[in-house]
Amino acid sequence: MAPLLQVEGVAKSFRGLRAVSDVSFAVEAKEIFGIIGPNGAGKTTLFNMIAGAFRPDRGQVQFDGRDITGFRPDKVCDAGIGRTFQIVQPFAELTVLENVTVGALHAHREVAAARLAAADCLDLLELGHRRHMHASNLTLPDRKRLEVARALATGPKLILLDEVMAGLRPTETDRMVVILQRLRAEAGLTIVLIEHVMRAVMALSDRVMVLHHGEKIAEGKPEAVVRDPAVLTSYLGGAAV
Amino acid sequence: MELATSRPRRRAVLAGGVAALVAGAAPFNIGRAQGSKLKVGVLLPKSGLQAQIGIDCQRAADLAPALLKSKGFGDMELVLGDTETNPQIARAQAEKLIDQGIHVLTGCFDSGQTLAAAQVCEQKGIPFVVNIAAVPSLTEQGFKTVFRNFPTGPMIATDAFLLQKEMYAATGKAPKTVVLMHVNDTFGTSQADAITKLIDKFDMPYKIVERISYDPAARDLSAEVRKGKGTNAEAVWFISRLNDAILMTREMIKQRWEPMGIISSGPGWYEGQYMQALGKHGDDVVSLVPWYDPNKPMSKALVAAMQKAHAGLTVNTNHAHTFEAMLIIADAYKRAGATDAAKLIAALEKTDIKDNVTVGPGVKFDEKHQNPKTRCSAVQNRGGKNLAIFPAEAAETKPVWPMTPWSKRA
Amino acid sequence: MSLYTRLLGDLTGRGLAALAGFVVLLVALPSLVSSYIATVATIVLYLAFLGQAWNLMLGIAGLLSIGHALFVGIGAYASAYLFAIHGVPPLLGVLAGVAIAVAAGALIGYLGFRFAIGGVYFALLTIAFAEFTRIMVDHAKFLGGTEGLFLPVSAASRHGFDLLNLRGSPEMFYYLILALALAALALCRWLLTGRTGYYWRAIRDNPAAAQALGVDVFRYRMYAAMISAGMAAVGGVFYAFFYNNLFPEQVFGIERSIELTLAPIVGGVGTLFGPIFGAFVLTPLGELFTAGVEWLQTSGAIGRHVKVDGVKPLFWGIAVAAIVLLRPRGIWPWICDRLGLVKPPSERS
Amino acid sequence: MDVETLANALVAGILTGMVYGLSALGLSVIFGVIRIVNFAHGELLVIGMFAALVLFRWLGLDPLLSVPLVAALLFVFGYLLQSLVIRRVAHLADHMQFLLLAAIAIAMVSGCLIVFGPDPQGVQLDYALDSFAVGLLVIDKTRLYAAIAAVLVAGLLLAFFKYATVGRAIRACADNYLGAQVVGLNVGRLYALTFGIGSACIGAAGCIILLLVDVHPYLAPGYTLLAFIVVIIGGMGSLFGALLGGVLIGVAEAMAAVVIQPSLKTAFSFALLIVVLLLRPQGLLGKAPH
Repeated sequence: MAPLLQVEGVAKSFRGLRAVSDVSFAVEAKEIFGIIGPNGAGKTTLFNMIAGAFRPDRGQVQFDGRDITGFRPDKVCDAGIGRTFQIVQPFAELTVLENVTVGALHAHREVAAARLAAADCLDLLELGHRRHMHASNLTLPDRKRLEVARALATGPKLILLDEVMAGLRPTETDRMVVILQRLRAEAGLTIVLIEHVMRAVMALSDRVMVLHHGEKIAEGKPEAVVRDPAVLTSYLGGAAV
Repeated sequence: MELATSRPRRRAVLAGGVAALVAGAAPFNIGRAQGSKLKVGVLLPKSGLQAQIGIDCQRAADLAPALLKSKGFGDMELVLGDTETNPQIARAQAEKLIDQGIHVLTGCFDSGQTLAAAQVCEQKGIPFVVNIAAVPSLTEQGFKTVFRNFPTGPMIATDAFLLQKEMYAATGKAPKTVVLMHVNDTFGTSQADAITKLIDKFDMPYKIVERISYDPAARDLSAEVRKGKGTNAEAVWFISRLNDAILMTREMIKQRWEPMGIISSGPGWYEGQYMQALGKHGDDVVSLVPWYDPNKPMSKALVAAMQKAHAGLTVNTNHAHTFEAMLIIADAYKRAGATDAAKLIAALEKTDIKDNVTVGPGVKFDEKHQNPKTRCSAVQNRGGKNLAIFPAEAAETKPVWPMTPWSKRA
Repeated sequence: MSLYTRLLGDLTGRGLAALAGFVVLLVALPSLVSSYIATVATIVLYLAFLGQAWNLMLGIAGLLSIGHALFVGIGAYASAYLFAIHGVPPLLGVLAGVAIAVAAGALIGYLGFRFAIGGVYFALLTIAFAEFTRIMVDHAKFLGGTEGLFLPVSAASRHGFDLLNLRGSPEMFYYLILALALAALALCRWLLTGRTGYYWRAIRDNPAAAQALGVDVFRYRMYAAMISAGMAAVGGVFYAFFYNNLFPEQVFGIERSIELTLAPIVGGVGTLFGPIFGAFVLTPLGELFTAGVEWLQTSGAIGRHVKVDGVKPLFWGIAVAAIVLLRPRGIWPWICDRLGLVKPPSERS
Repeated sequence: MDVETLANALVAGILTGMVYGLSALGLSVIFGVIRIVNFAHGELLVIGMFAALVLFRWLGLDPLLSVPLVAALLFVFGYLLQSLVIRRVAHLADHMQFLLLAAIAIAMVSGCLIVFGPDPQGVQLDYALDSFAVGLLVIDKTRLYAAIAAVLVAGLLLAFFKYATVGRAIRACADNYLGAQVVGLNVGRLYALTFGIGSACIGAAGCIILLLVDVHPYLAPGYTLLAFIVVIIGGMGSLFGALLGGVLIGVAEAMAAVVIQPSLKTAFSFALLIVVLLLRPQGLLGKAPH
């Protein structure tokens, strides 16, 4: 069977600066796939190309058997990919529940049904008690959770998580790891995540890909990748081991 | 850009509402209206683009009660309103004045505002004596309570041709080509339309080589004058407002355009401020406009009263027609002997005033409530004064035509 | 969700009572006050109606238009032209007016969104279109040009009641605009509590995030622009038949556009009752200043020829500036909180 | 249309356009740095014109000579306006800033109306009606002087932003607000200075325009809109752009007036504005947004 997400040789430059060059990878259904790399490695650019925020200069994105290269973000969402933003983008004037309802309306036409589904998503992310707060009043970790809840509410097959653990305390990180694992197990969700928190990456990922200067330098099981000499020298730095 | 009129109107809403509502103002006002004085609503554009004209008209209205009382007419009390140069506000202000108990309304100088106020008066059955407004539809719409002692656009155009012929015959100098330059607003366009439509009927010695319309709020009229000069017409006929009349003259001098003469129908060129702003360069313009007959006794009284109240101010159309509207009201009140609207209207319909101020045989309304006999004059600016030159029976002096070239003015 | 919940669900008992009292007062108004105040109330409601339409564009969909007079004018001119020249009743004319305005709204929206012209630039685009149209209508002889377009006044238009041709007494126009204003309020509430409303608010707050959640941002923005333009055109039809005369400067002028933004901004952008409340606040404010100036004149403190035209707008400008500085979210949300008219989010179903 | 008329219209259009450009410079400076769209622009200009008028009436000062005085006056006014009022709405949405400035504009126009009345008033200089004849061209003296003065003021402003320390600091602020704060620039004060300088520029323009146009309070909104058109066409924040935009509008209006019909000339400005907004929203010389 074909992989759920297949990225083929995508590349993107900004003003002559190469952000991503010829990256290919594939993610199987129900897999958790980690993307790591130093700042400026092109991880978020890669996400933006999958999610439709940028059109790749070259290459193809296949999802669920369809070519979605260059789709608008809302069409990518229609295809079944949810995403979060590295810099959180809440709807500041809306309450937490309303924020998530916007996402849920993608899966439910009726507002009442969407609100119920949204409430469930919030409970899942342990945000239920904050549902009537305005999004602008949330703490940063809660906003990260809100991002995930909102993306989940659209009912995606695959979700792109961009540094949702950043700023979380270790116990909170562990909670998030459990939540994501449950999502995969119970809802059959496929997850692609960009993450700096190695503890979470190692705990969650089935496979990991390493980007450096916009290029893929390694891919494989987490344990194997962190021992890869190329990764060690370029990313973790030789002295780290 | 007509933006120039916008400021005070940005006020979202016209007036009234909750505060007045709570006060329950209306019934008391109506109660107060009973009395021996005739309450006359004077609704004029006293702010906005036409503010200076409205204020000018107001001066004559203010003189009227005392002056007319001295001539044996009844007591009148003025209740003032400001249209802010806006038909919408004119309408609401008319309603407000009527609620304040006025028995009769006069105003509003501008055609659009006058029409808006006329609708209210018609609805409430309040007599409305228009002071100035040339739009023909005002007396063609079948209003029962609206009276006008001001020539319509076509009447002004007709008189303009007749007066010109008289002038050309008297001076022996007629242009062969004329360029018509008009401000692109309600008055300017309707006047220019009437002129182009009627010219063939009068066998004029010239033809109009081009018709140029320009923006009433234009900041800069150099290109307009350039275009006018480029037609090489012998004379130029303007339909303007005050500000553009001043700008036009300056540009003509700077661009060294020396026509045989300047003819104007409409405001601007005869106004005191025009002559004040331009000094010697404001002289010799011939305005073909509704005017007062300086030889009539009532006119002399008005001129004297105006001199007393505003030294140095010369009487013009604004004053003459606003005052005459007050005269018509006072006359109807005297004959009706009551402030009752129906009686006032009946009296107005029978108006027959000989001792008036404007040019023509007097005031008498036809079945449409228009005075068809009111006439225009040719008035020339001379040394900072307006002197009537035609028709002969209402003239003060002989014309200077062709005009003195700009370069030869001492 | 029931219609009731969608329209009134977030009001407290007190809020419902206040709304009911307000509506009753408005319905009874013409028999309580003089015709002048009734006319003023008509204009207040007209501005409240237009404010609602404009608010949809900025407050709900996040698009600042300072050229809304364009849509009002299109509705006014289209219906008046059809009635005065071709005898088409306004009940049909309104369809033509709305259709043209919606098309214009779609065009401006399309250009603005497709070329990514946002914020103040979008505002200037709307001004440019309105001004351009004004000058074109100035030169359109078939619409009367600068000489204006007049609707015939007949006996029926003085005291009668002819809803089909919109000829009738001031009371008829009062109740017509009252009905329109209430309908606009209901329509906006209905839209806002539905899917479209969620999407609009999301787009206003963060278009990129909304798009990532599957919202077709362009399409929903176009809906907002088109509905807002269409509503404004309905207001324009009312304007034309209420005033009976149309002049390009009066109808399309930028002052008209600015005028109709004031009530919603002062009342509270993005709120539903704000535009109505704003219209009802600004009006007495203007009247208060008028009365004050008149009092100064009659009491002899200032002479009749002293240039007092400026006094009223001066204080008015200062008052509006003060509102912006002190209550930047508008007055209505503040009153709502103070009086407890609206349920907090946690109590809504 | 003959060559003489066209040539004269072209020259007058260029000269007028330079003055238009100058009148828009202040708007461009303020927007370029503070990102505030000054809807009270025309009102400030009218205040500058009235100030020059008063100086002429009291002291017989030629408006060209009163430029420094009026500019200084408007500088103070602008400085105070920014630091006392506008600063407080910097965080608010566009429409609130718009409303505040529109309200301030109304208050200013009304103030002028109370003090000066609604009538147009101008200065009568002995050279006001003179013109030079050069071949086919008849060049209006005041217009020529006004254009020269406009270019001088614009040049001064450019030099200020290029060479003066404060000018460079302001530019740094405009390019990078955060960076400017980080390196310890007092951004609040620089903003107030910028508003002051922008206003001074408007004041100077007011003096110069008084040579050509009689002042009355209701002129203001027209000038606000004109400045917007000029600045958007030229590019918000670009000083050369403002001059270029001014000349383009001046020439377009003059040509439209003589070739087509004067009453349609402003429609050409708006059409030009729409085209530029659609094809190049940053303006002809503006920087593309990141």
